[in-house]
Amino acid sequence: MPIKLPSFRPRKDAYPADLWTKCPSCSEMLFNKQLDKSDRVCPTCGHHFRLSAEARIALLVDDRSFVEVDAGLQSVDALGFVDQKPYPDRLAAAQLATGMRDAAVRGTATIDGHRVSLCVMDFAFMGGSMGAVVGEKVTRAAEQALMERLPLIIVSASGGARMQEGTLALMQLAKTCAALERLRAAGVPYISIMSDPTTGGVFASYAVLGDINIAEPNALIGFAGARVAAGTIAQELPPGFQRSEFLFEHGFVDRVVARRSLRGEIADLLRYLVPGEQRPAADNGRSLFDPIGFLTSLADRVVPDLPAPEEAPARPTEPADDVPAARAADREATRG
Amino acid sequence: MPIKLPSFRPRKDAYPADLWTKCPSCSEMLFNKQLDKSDRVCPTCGHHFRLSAEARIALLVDDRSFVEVDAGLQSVDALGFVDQKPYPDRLAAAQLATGMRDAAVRGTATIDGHRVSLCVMDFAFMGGSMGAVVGEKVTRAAEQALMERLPLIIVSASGGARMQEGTLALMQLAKTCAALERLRAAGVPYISIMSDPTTGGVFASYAVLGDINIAEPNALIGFAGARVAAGTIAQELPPGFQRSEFLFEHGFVDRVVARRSLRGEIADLLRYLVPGEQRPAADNGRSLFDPIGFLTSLADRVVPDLPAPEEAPARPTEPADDVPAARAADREATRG
Amino acid sequence: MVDRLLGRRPVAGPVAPEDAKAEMWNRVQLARNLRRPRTLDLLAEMADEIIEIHGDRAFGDDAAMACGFARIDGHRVVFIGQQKGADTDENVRRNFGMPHPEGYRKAMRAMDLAERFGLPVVTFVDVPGAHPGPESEERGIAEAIARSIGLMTRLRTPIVSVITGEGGSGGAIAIAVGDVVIALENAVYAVISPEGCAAILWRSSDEAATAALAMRMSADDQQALGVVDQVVAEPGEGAHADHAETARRLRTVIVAELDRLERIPTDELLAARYERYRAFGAYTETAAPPMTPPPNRGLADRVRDLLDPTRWLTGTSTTGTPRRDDPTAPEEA
Amino acid sequence: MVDRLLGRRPVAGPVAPEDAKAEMWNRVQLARNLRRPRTLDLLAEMADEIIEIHGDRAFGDDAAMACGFARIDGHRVVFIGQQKGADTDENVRRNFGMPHPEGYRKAMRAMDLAERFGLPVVTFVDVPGAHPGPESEERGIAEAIARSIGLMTRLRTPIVSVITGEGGSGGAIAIAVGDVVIALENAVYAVISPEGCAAILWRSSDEAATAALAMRMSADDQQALGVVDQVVAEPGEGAHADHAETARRLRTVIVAELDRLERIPTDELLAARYERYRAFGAYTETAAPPMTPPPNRGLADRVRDLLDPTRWLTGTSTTGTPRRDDPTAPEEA
Ligand SMILES: [Zn+2]
Ligand SMILES: [Zn+2]
Repeated sequence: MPIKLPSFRPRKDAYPADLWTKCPSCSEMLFNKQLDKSDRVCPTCGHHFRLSAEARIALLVDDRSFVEVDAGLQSVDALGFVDQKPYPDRLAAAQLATGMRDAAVRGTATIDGHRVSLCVMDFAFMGGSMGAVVGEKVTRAAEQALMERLPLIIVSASGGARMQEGTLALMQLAKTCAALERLRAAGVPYISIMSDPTTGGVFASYAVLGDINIAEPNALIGFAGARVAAGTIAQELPPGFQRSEFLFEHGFVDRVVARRSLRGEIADLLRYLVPGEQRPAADNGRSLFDPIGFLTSLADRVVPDLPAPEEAPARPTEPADDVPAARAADREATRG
Repeated sequence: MPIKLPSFRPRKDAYPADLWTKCPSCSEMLFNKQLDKSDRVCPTCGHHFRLSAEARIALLVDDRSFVEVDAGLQSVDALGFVDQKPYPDRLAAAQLATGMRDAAVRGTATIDGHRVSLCVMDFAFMGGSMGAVVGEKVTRAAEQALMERLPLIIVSASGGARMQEGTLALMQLAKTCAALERLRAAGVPYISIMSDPTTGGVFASYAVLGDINIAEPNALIGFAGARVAAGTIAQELPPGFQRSEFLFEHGFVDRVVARRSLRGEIADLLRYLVPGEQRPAADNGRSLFDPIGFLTSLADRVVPDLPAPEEAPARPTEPADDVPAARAADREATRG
Repeated sequence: MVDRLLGRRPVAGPVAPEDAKAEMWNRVQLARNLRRPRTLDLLAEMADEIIEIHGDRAFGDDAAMACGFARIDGHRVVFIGQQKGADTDENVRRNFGMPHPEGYRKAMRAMDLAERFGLPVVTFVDVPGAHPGPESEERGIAEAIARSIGLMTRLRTPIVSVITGEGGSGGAIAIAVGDVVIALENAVYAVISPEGCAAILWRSSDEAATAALAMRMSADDQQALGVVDQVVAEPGEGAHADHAETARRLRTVIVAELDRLERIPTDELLAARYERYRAFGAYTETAAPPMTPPPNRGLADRVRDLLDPTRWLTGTSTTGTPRRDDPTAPEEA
Repeated sequence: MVDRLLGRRPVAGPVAPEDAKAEMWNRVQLARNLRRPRTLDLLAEMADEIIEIHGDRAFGDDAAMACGFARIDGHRVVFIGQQKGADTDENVRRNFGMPHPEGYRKAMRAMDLAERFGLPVVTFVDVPGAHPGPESEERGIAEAIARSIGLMTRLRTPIVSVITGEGGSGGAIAIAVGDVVIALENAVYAVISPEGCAAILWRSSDEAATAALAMRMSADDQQALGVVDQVVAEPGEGAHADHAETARRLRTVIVAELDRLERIPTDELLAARYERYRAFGAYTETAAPPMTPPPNRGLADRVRDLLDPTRWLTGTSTTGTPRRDDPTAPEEA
């Protein structure tokens, strides 16, 4: 038997739970305020903690650019569902605990000046489960994106469809996919961001259908629960099963991106997916530069004899990124 | 050591080669005339021998319905290619041996009354290799199918692209695929029939692109030669590698169909893929019957207030097939 | 919308909870009956001709999903359906009717053929769930389901879907996005298996019958919810007792629906299909635009916020509610 | 057409056959040089920004095929290219630049994005051949190549293809169906590897140089044949000696072609692309409609038929010429 050495680290209960969080990956005790400052990424091992919808929005979009819509949506107990407590009680409890009406927040915002339609899930509300409200918000986000030709960005964090809404929750798969198909047909881009966890019916509908799929590192992403997979088949699961890197390896995720790089990567991608957008002036003090060659030539292609458009307001970028060397070296570092 | 018993079967050289053929599968000596009568399928083991383009056409289409076009196409030695003999000499030798100008014959015909655009390859002409003439005939067959909205049927039998025409042979992949893409966009059906062998650039272009892919049993179908696959990778090949049944198992072939059933299956499929065609009266003495429900309702759907069309000439069918029981049981027998 | 959800078929009268549970569980058993007619059994009875197609053109041919052409009462259609086995050997070969991604990708090929050649689609749904094994995950079962759903929502040809046995979650709806959805009387349809639901919400799979009742998974309940449009009565003791009569009844309904749908112009058909699925989900909508409350407020404040949403402020960052990083919560499937 | 095939670039003068062979083989060696710049090397030099995308959304991510977005001199493009490794480890990971089906399917995803978002496509071709292993066959390498070729023929956005190293058969043309095809000076392009060609036609892979010459696989020869539109000179001893300068020269040509192609209306662009590939292949056409001669005629008759096609009769069945069932003939790749 191994000899038990006395530990010189303070005992766990010496950390008040409301001030400290233990990192599940490296077991480091982290001071909550600092964790919040580091966007809830463990400074020691890089573990990505889950993020509230609000914190996620703050992380992704330009300051004060988010305008929420459809905040008043609230689920109705259509089935009269009762398990160990009635569904309306569970809803009320979740609302009290989170201060949210349901597991998704939607609205519009700008990301590096690009206006987008945004829908963000929050796992804290009943496991981020998708019922009528989540389905409706995702669908409306897609429909607004279609109507205004705004790029759609959805951040998923969900255990799947909400059992308490039965097949009406299942129907949200069809509802959301239908809206996304219209978006796709219209050539409006959709970037799906999968955070921990993105599973079940959410993964099997809008989360997996991004033109570009991005995942945070080591997020649980899968269809069936790992227990189900192992149990049904009675075989060992491959290492890293249903984690972001596994999904990347199997071709379903374009890029595994650390939280600190997320906003920059999305902004980079939007410059390719929204070529014709007139960009508003940047509001974050960065310097401006960008050639307009592409915009001009695109217009030429679509309407060959059109005069060149006004110079588009240019791409703001951090000085460090301005060197015109390619960023190919990045690709290994981020697995993207 | 095994004891060698005296054989009571006549020695091999007792069969004159021009009268008898040895079945490579069951080693039975087969009388050529009988083999021809059985469509060159071994009556003992079912081995499918290769078929000339002419015999293939006779097998597939309604009597005397085939009208050849583009018979005058002949390859030009654009590269000045010389290996152990010059390419023009090889061409001339193949023409003498086969009586054909090149490895494909194309034209129009009817199959069970359906008019089709047909292109049939012949392995005997330089291994059925695809050069300018094969590529051109396949492309013209597709273009005629598009122009006249005729179903396209291509029977492949080829070792791949013709080396003696270099990259000009390689370009036939793009030429033929381009024509097939136009066909697909126009909703004109294409049935690909793969016979032994269908490999290399022919498999990697038009042969694999059928709306329905049909293969004769045990045909060699693959991209790289088995020797290459084994040699490059130094690993054992799976059993049945690159045979029709292997391709079926891996999802690239819809149905493995014995030669005797080929024409019937194609006719069956055409009734689904060419719903609106006005069928000429059957010319083969079969009885006529068919409900017209589908045709009528289709017209209704496309042009809602259109009066119902005239009754379409009905489907001729063999009495044995007329029992209104489903043919699901067939599916196991034919692996389709 | 809530009205519609509250049911077209009022319950015949008050039923004791235990009786209702037993009745529901009996239906689940009937839906899973080993001798229940499968897709190809039903087609063998109702079609004059079947031609199966095979393969997804990318990885394999999935015997758990049968696809092809069939002629039903003069209608030439593309059929798609899960296929369980009749015995153990066939069940092993067909993975107990649980398709892998290649099954759904084959189904998409069939749908594409239907659209291009102007054939309506009839789907037969009978699946415990999509195959949950590691290979299924590796090859993208979620992707295949999502794409199949998406394709059906925009397929430019009529679609009739029939729930014939088990309508098991994503594996079912992947081929059940019909213009009309029909169910056999003892078919069931649910977002998760009753055992799975019970294991999560009741912490005991013994409560499967309770979960089945709570989820209202019977065909009648599903019709009341608007998920199913029409329920077809089964003969005698159930469909397993008389395949031929079951098929005959289904054929009548399928043919009537094909006749009806084929008269609708395609654009109208697609608009109606979008609206059918767009409308699902019961929610209320208040005009007020609340945002999350500021952090560190008391429960009483939060209750007041909920009762009077206009009171809410547009707050700033409150990161992470306490339980966010707990293991997966029990509320999800 | 034959005129066009007989070359735009007359040979500078008579060359001894052995010298020509050595010169050709030298080019093959340069095309295969281990330090030759690869797709991502060239992009690192010529682009201001690269964002790779990954995965075929069905099976895996193929490191032998690099795809993504890049900005080249103000042009935002989708790039696609085979990627060999710089050392043994990377070569193992990237399968020596030989893509599996998932590589070509990822490329198709990239093309689809390009079309939907109005970005031109630039492809970089450098491949000994598509991966020939059993897994590649099992997952449909032929299907992936054919679909990729087909997609490129109809993609509604400009395509510039660059043969940078080895243009190896189907694995090359699968991403080389450009509106314009550019080649580096020492790139090669052929329907089969010279070793493979020699093994089949000369029964000896020692004759690879002979085969390379016979197939006219150099960039100049390919330009003479019309397969390549433009040849870009390499600096110094070859591209491997100066990646930056090679990339600079390529960028100039690529940008000029993008400028030109982006001015062409899409329908015209697609019609021209169809015509470009439609025109390949050298043949003569006589008006006479011959059919196969009747069986059992003498050789002399057949020769006469060939010399005078109008003499031919429309015969009936002659099944199987003697050698039809021999093993695969040597004339095919
Ligand atoms: Zn940590
Ligand atoms: Zn035999």
